[in-house]
Amino acid sequence: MTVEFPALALILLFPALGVVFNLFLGPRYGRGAVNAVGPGVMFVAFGVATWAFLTLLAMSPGGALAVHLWGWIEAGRFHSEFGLRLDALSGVMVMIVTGVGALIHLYSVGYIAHDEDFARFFTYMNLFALSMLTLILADNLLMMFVGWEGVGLCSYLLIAFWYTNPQFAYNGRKAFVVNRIGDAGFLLGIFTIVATLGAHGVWTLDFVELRQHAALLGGAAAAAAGFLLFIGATGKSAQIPLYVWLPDAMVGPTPVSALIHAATMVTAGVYMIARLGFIYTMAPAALALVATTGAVTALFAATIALVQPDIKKVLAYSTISQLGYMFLGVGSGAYASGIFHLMTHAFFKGLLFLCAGSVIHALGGEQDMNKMGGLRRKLPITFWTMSVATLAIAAVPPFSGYFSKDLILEAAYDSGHSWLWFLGVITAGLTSFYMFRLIFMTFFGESRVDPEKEHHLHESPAVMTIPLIVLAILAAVGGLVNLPGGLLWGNAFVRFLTPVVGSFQPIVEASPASLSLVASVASGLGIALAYLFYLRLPGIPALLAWRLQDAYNLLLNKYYIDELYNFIVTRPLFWVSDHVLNRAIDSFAIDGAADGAALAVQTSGQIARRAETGNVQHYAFVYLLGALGIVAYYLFLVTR
Amino acid sequence: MTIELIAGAIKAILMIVAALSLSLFLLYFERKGSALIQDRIGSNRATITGLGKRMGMPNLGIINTTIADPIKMFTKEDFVPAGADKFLHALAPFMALFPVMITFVVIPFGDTISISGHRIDLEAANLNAGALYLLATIGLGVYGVALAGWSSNNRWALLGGIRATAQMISYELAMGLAIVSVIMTFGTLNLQEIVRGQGGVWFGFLPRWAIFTQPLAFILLLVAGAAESKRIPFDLPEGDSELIQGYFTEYSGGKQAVFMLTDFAEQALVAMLLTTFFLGGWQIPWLMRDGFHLPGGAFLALPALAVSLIGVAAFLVKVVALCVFLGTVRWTLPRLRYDQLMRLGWKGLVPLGLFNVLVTAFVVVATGRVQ
Amino acid sequence: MIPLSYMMSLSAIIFAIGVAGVIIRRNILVMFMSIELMLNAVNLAFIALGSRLGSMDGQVIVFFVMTVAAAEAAVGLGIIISIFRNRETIHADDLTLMRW
Amino acid sequence: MNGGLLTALIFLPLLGALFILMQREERAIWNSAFIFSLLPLALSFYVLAEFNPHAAEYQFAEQYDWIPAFGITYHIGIDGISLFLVLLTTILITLSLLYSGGGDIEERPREFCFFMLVLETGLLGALLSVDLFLFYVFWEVMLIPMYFLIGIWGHGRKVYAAIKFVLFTMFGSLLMLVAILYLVYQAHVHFNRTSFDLPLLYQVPLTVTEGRWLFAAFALAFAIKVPMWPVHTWLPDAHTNAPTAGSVILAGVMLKMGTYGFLRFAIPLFPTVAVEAIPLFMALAIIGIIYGALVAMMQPDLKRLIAYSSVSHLGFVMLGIFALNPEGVDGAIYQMLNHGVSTGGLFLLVGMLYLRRHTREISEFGGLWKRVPVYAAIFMVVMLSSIGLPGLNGFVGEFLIMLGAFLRIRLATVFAVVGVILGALYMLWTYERVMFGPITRAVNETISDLTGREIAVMVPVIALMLFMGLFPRPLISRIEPSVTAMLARANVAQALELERQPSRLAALSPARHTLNREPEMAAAAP
Amino acid sequence: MPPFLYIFLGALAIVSALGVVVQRNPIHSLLALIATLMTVAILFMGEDAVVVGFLQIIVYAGAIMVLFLFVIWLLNLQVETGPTGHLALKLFGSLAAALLVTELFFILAPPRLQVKFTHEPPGYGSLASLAGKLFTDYLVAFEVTSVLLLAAVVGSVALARRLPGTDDPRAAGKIAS
Repeated sequence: MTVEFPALALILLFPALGVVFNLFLGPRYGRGAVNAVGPGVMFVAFGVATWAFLTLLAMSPGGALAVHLWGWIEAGRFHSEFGLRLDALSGVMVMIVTGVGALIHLYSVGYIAHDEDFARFFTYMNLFALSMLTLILADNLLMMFVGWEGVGLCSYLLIAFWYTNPQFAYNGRKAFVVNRIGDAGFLLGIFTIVATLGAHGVWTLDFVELRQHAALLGGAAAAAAGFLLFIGATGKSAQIPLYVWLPDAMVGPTPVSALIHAATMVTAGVYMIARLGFIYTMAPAALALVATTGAVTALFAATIALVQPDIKKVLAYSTISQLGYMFLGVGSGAYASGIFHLMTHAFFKGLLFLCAGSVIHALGGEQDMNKMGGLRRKLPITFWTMSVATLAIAAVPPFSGYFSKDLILEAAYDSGHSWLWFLGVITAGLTSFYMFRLIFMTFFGESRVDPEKEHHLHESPAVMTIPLIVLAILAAVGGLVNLPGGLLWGNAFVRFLTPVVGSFQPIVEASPASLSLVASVASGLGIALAYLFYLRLPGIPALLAWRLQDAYNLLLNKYYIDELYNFIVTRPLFWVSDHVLNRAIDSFAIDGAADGAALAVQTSGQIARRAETGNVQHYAFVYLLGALGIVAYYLFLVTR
Repeated sequence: MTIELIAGAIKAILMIVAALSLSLFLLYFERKGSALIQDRIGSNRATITGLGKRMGMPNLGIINTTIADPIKMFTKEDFVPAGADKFLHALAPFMALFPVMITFVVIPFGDTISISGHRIDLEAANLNAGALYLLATIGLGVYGVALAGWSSNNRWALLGGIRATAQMISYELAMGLAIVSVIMTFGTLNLQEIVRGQGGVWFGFLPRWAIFTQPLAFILLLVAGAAESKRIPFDLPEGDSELIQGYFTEYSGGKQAVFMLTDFAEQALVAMLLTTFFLGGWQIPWLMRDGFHLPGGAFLALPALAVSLIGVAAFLVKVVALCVFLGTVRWTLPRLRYDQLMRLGWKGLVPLGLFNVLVTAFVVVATGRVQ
Repeated sequence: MIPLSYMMSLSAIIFAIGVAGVIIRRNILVMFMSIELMLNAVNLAFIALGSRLGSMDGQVIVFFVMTVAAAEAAVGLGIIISIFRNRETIHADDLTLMRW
Repeated sequence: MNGGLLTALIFLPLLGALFILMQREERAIWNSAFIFSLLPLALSFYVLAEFNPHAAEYQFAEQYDWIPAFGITYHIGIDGISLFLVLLTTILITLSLLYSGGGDIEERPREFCFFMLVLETGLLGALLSVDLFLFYVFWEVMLIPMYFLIGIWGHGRKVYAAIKFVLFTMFGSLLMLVAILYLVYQAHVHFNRTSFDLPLLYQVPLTVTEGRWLFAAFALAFAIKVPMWPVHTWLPDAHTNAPTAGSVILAGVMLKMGTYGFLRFAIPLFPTVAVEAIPLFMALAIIGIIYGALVAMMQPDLKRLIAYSSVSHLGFVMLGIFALNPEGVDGAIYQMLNHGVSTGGLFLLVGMLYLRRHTREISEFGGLWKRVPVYAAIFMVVMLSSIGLPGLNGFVGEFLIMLGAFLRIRLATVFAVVGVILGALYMLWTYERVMFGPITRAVNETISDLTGREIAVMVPVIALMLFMGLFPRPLISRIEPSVTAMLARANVAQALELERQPSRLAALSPARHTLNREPEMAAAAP
Repeated sequence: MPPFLYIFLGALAIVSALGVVVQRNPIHSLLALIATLMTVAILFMGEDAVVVGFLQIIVYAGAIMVLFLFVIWLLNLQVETGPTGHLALKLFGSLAAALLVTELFFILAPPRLQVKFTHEPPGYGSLASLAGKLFTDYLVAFEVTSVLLLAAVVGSVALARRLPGTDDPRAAGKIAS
């Protein structure tokens, strides 16, 4: 049952207020006010969210809080409202977004301290929070799309935050446009649903009603809708083939990378699929596609991450790969587990980025790991928190990542995609390898930092470290909310979500323990290998890179995917529009035709006007001839 | 039929002769009259073998003016300037004279007489549209002068011609208006009828002459006529002090004589017109067909033929009197300036004439004499 | 009485002469005169027909034609003068400003 | 029923125009022009307030005999379809006058204001007239002031552009005139009363062939005005060379005349033909969308770019119109308003930039954000609304249009969304080239931010965008009844039935009297 | 009118009309024109249009032609000199004119040209009858004509006069326009 809970609106209202304040008054009231308001609204929102979440917990399973704001688009038979709905799923998401968001806002205060555009920064951040929360709390698909595009916009703005650098601006645009491609799919998905249900007289996108009438959809339509919506997801959550924007997005300020491109926005796709699970369950094909894409992306990204020298790039690709995990999870039908990993990932990946940010901040913007090393004494907090996060992502028990990744792999196996499970396992190994590579290269070994940066190395201020610590704790223990079945409060998290996303029906039964063992071994191997390569025998990587040059370059250059896209999509598009459409057709053919007609008239006039000699007598003569003609005609008449 | 033709011819000849003799008279008056007015002796040399002197009578210069002058002129060399348009130069004087001469034919100089049953109108050509004919011929008078001025290839001549033309054109208007008002009063274009209309008396004593009904028109016609005949004070076309001789500067001998003749003839013509239109033509106060009916009832019977002849005589007297008057004016007044001339013509006479016509029209309609 | 067609033919001839004059003379003034010629030819035709038909209308028309001709002459000559002042010529084939 | 209201609305601007002709002093001219544009604005808002949202028929209608001999009446009225277009017109005119007063128009301000107000009269008249003849008159009246606005106050090849504009429009509208006359003649034949009154003409039965020809004539006239591909080529020139205000009105209102014409005349008059033509027009619309976007992407000139983007946006509108279902048509009308606001805004912004730099070459700019943050922010919002970001006005229209199109022909929408993507692409790219990156030109270092007046001009635009994006319901709910009525009148539903069996089209189309009217046709034939 | 008179006058008219066209000196053309007018006027009278005939002499010969004369003097026109331009035009023009005459002859030849001959009423052609027509049937036309004349006077003055105080010949044009 649903309870009217107007306070939900406050969760949106506060970030909105933040936006307004920072936009109009921020520059005037200065840094202090902005630093207070920017994160402040997030914390308040977090407070409200917690309140709402607790109320939700207090309710019986499957309950929900809702508030109807106003009717939005109502045309013809179609209608959709602005309404908020907080059920288990959105509840979890809201907690993550507001919580992690608040922390990262706080962190940003320190991070942006030296930038004069702080007001704009927090405007964007708050705007992002607003959009993201809209996306999550939306009670219908269309409103979700509002948030969906809104976050895309914010990521665009934030990636291009340092707009004076053309490359950054380009990356921002790239992100937005690629997202737009996904959104186009999303829209088509919406249309498919509306049209199909509309044929049965159901003209709505409200999740609840959709769920009721999902049956009317029918397999084919469901599959189509699922597929199209998934395109949207691939765009937003950086899956093959639309992941290309995410690595480039890393040029944005690091808190942005943490909040948007790791913790929250990129997971929107997962959330959406979990939200529309009832449609996907009706379309196994679509679901399988999701799972496969997820698994493949996971592996694919992981391989690229292996060799990236840029610390943020590594994290970016690892994000892509972790997202792949989530899609594998939801694709296997285990939506809850997907969301679970989403949550843990939000913790540790957010943390990772923040740490990386702190490192970069300390090194004055240096991002190349080859110019780091031996920082663990200089940046102790950063080091410890980061290693916690690394352990978590490497799925080392009992850190949070362990539980979620396990759950996903298990689901993948149980849902019959045994080979996807296998990919997952390999990815797990790779993950731990490159993550520890990162740690070792950054914090261990002798320092490769260039001297003039060496001396003013310093740990970040408290305002930045506090979030790190908080997140570290979360990353460490966050997994415990969902202990494996049987243990104390086993599967609490999953059970909590089930009423919303439905329970997972395994096809094949396998012992979780053995599966988890395999996974753990894989990741263990990864760690060992990393240790071997980067601490014990530092020569090996170079050797390998030299030996397997082609493979190495292939990975280093990310499989040349960007170049490929450029070659088959972007360049032809521009060439065609410029040379064919603009020049050949528009300027030459169409306009030419118009002007040609005009020219023809003009020339004929030029010829005709020669008759106008301006000499009266010529006119008179012609006149006379005419008279003669008339008289002759008359003569002919009378003489006939 | 034949009688009419013969009569017509005779009458025409008579008219011409009258015109010419009048011109001669005027020529004489030009000489001696002016001398008289200016208290000079005037021409008094030429005699026929001093006859008169011997008889002890003063030389009135008749020989000089009427015989010597013309002979001198016609025997002078006829000079044609270089670059002149010979044809037109020769043609001009006659183009000037011709219209004047043919105008005389419509002037009635006497009442209808009947000889052996044939009623003969004492008027060379009794046109119904006599007045129009008048205007037409007078209008044509322009060309002689104009062409004379142009064809003699001489600045003064051309100026004179232009002046003359402009002047005549302008004053024709006033003239026409005057005549029109008279025509309206009598309701006919036929001059004979107009003259007849002036017979009889009002209130027993006042002759029905148009001068009493149309005084303004009379003055208009008088002035306009003077101007039309280019007499002082309107002689700018030939203003000696400015243009030597005006349009006939380059003329000499016979041709010049013809021009002078034209002038005099015109003068005579004006006099005749005035007489015909305003002074009752051949009418004599109180003289009816059968004799004098004096105011107060006294009656003196006369034969019809006598009456007619008296009429003719009266006509001549009136004309001569007018000629003398015009001549006197000529020697009395100074010459106008050209702008004064034009102002007088366009701003004085023409409006007056129009006003006169208007008034006449009202009167005519009011008195209901419209057929 | 003169047969109608004679009078008409006479007017036709004069008219044609006028036409020829307009076309072959360069002097606007003379062209103008030729136009007057044509007008007169027409007048003649009017008069002749009127007298044959025993109606005064012909003469009335002629009367109007004359009046209009007078107006036309006044304005036309005025134009010619101002043309001459502006262009120092009144030869028709020099006055071709209205050409292409 | 307050009579004379609409008449006042139409002719107040004209009055103002005449009044302005009497002004001497420049300030006075601008002020009075502004005042006289405010009056109709106020009136139109009054109309909006008095407007009955549930009624589909014409409201505030007035009808007087004008030329009774030909049954031409002065018949005006307003309904949901025209209501907001009227508002848009009054608002945009006011804004552009407010803007132009701020130094954009230096020479001949009197004539400028005169033409602007006359233009307003023409636009309003065309929107409000229910009598075909009256409509045609106003339709042509619109043309002349715009011709002068472009020709006198334009930039670059202004005369060429002006003439091109006039010739193109004339060409179409003359064909339309012929069609109108034929239609009226048919009306005369059938109801033996001559009338240009729309409601009557709706009833005229036509054979399929007649219908097709007439529809073609109307459609061409309106398509040129829209402009649809491939008769759009006058638009870039006209837009580029027109003065800012001219471009604003041209894009904001005038183009809508074409789409409005489709809604008001072409489709209701010839429903069956319209239904036949759906595939064709949808195809053209989609070509317009994608083509416009791609060509816009390549334009070096900002205004030209926006002009082509208009081609793309109007393509969306046409798509929605020819979806011929409430969703699509509502969306189309809504999109007309959106385009009016957002493209109008864009032109104003470009005008402001032109005022500062006297160039519109994109390559001349770059990194402006640092210098003109306010401008950049406003530009951002307007651009986002133009690319249809949800939450701003653009999205609502595009969504409804694509939904409608999807309900009619799914493939159409698939292509349409490509248009959406490209829209984002070229717009962001432009924005990037103008605002982002380092400042490349020294002149741009000194460029000044918006003045208060300019902000005052832009604020209403932004407000409209947000409002229309978040609360479309009050608008759509007023638009909807007339639309549904129109669609019903055009009995599209039935026509669609027939469309399924094209063989019966001829037999069952509204021209079902065809058989029994052949003889009178013969009789009518000379 | 006796036939010989007709023949004489006709011949005279034609000859003088030809004179108008062929004379190289404008003045001579003018004289020829005047001659034509006179002859035609006399022909009028022969056709019982006495008043009109006289009017023709007064108005045309007496007034209008003088205007021409003045203009010729004002412009100081000399004999046309040099090649008179379009000879082809002259040739074809004359030919066309001749053709026109022949055509007209064909039309005006007796069999085709028939009018219902009616005897002239008494007083035909008299001033009274003319005035009668003018002031009854043609009254409006008459008044309009008077206005026309007035306009013509004003117009010609405006055309021909120079701006006071300027020697700019174009001033006349300015006034005119």
